[in-house]
Amino acid sequence: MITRRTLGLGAAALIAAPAISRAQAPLRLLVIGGGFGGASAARFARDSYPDVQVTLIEPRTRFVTCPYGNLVLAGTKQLDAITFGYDAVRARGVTVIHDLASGIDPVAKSVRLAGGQALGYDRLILSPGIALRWGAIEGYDEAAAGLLPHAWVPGDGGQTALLRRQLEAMEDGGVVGIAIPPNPFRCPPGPYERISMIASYLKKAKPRSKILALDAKEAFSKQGLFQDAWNALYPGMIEWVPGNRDGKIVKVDARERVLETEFGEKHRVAVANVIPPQSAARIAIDAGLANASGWVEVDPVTFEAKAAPGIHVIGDANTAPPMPKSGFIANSTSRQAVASAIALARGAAPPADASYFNTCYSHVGDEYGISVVGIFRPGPAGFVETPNSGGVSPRGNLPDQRRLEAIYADAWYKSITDYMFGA
Amino acid sequence: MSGLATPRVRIPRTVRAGEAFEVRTLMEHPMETGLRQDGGRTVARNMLARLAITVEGKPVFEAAFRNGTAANPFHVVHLRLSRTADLVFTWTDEAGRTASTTHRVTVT
Amino acid sequence: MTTRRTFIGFIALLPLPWQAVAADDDVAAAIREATGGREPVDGGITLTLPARAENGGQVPVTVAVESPQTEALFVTAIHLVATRNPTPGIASFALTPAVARAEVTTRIRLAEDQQVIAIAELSDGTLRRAVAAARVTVGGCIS
Amino acid sequence: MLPAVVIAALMVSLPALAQGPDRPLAALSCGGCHGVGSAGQGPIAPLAGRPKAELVAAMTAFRRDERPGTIMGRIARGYTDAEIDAIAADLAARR
Repeated sequence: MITRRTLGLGAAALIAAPAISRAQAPLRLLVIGGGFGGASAARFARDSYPDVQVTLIEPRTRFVTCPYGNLVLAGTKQLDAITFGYDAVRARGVTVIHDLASGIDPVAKSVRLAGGQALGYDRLILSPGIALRWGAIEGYDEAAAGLLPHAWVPGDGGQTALLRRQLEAMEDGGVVGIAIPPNPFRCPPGPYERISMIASYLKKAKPRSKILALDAKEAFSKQGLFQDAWNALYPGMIEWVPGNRDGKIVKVDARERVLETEFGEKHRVAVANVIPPQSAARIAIDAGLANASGWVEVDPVTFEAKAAPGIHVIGDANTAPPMPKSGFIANSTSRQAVASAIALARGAAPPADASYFNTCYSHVGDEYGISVVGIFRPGPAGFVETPNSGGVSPRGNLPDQRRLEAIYADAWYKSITDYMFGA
Repeated sequence: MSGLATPRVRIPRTVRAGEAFEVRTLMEHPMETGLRQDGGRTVARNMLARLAITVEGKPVFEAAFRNGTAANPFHVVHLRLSRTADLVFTWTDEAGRTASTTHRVTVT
Repeated sequence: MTTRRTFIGFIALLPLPWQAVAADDDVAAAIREATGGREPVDGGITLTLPARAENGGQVPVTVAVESPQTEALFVTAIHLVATRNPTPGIASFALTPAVARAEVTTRIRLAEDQQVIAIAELSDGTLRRAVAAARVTVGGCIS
Repeated sequence: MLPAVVIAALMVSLPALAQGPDRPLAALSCGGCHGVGSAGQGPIAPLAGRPKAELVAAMTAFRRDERPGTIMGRIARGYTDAEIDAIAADLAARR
């Protein structure tokens, strides 16, 4: 309770002892990255800790979501329907700075901005997303992406729009090549939803066309469900080549649109979507937070980077198997990370009995959706999936289930984007 | 199924004398162990037994496969040559059928 | 010198007790038999496999042995054994000095979380052993 | 109007009042599909403000496959009775 007496004491302390007032100043929570992890973290912090000062650093003024990008490729959604601004985030009381965080000094607790400014913090939530590993596939660099789009890091939406234009311009009967990376990568079911959504467009607009999916892996998320749907909806249209049948792409010729496999097979295609191998975003690697494989190992309760306690790393930049790199996991884990950060800053214990929740929906066709659910908890050595729970949609001819999951997928998208960017 | 699949080998065309070069091999094969159940029935055993690499007829590397080798056996080894030679890669299944491929490597 | 005949003979002579059920004792017994009862030493050999395999049907594994690979001293054999598969044998490799690096990469099957054992035999008769653990995940978005 | 120094003092004294979310974080995951604040989203049912007993009964039925659903059975089996109780109590208390 606020009494006149505590007020007086507080005022007196502020006037008499600036050093003490600094110690009692609002806790500064700095969030790097305005995507699913960072925007969710900012909202949760703002809603739950009115006394904490929340600052969000995000270079872009408009955020294009990865989820539902494949529906833009299908032509059933427009880019502006998956693009969001930060007005509502700001209106909620978050200080939003549109600049690039270029470096972290964990000792001084300060973040350097590309614009020259340095921002101090008490606790840092780092949700920077991924970097594409240019050159991991020989010949696939930023220039090549202008010819063979990845459309995997949306940026301003240009990559998604480019791939859509190429699909629209392709002649009927053309082959669309899709190169799919090894694990781990952002959104495990994403490439297969993309195959499905491109197929749904081709079936309507260019029915003689084919999709050649060249995969570095031998198995993938919701594989049985996807392949059942491909056989039912797009028979003969999709060829999926796993890594152990020479599906791994090691080289591209961007001008000739040639995808070359590990054993030298050269696939010349009409349109090529190359999803390259990935790592945590550059700032995480530059700050020395990532392991040798390029991802940030984190504490399963607090999400503090093992390499730098005090920096809580959420979203696709961390490695938290068996949890997937998904928007929902970024959202779900953001709350535990923020609550832990603030508790630790105040000398309290992080919330106990943490659980993390994920539902990944994939659109496979018109009114045809499938899902995988996972409930995870901190374990003695990382994260543990809760036994006898979660899992994928049932297989079989279940039109009502598929139709409802497609509708529920839309509701998920609306709910989670409202939470991050809505009023 | 009568014959075996066509083997795949990735190997440099030219190498320097005595220097290590990488050889990658991939052979499509289900490697059925005879232990797997499918729809309540046991799938019959169908395994590759061995991969042999020879240089001018002389064996330099062999692999003997047992149940724990994955389907579509994949191997990476590093060899070296002192002079230009033909390398022959031969896979043999447990029924004695073989698939073979020859690659000439020129030593410069 | 290794002739074709001795080579095939070597392969044929590889013991096959690992086809027995891979209870821990059986694995140990199999290894003893494979090594002729001699005790392998740890070190000079590395076994690399993913700490967590997303697909137990295709687990990449690399065995690398420290060896000069000269006619005088080279690795003659590498054996891979699974400790908790239905049968423990994975593969055995026979090497010669023409193998420039005593290193083999392959893909193996792991039925469940377990340890994998690699044993290497050198031309001087010494044996080396490495053990690595792998967890097999079917979960997350991978199922 | 309060002088600035008094406002600052107000902020200083706030931590004692706001120690963070006095609610199970797991309850917030529901909003990922059921709308912000679990207030409902299109065809997805609102949860906030519904009687706790009704929510517990629904989750229990989903868990036992006694109530038809698409994904709720898979979700309900991931939480203990105590967790479901706490989540339901939290949602019931929301408006």
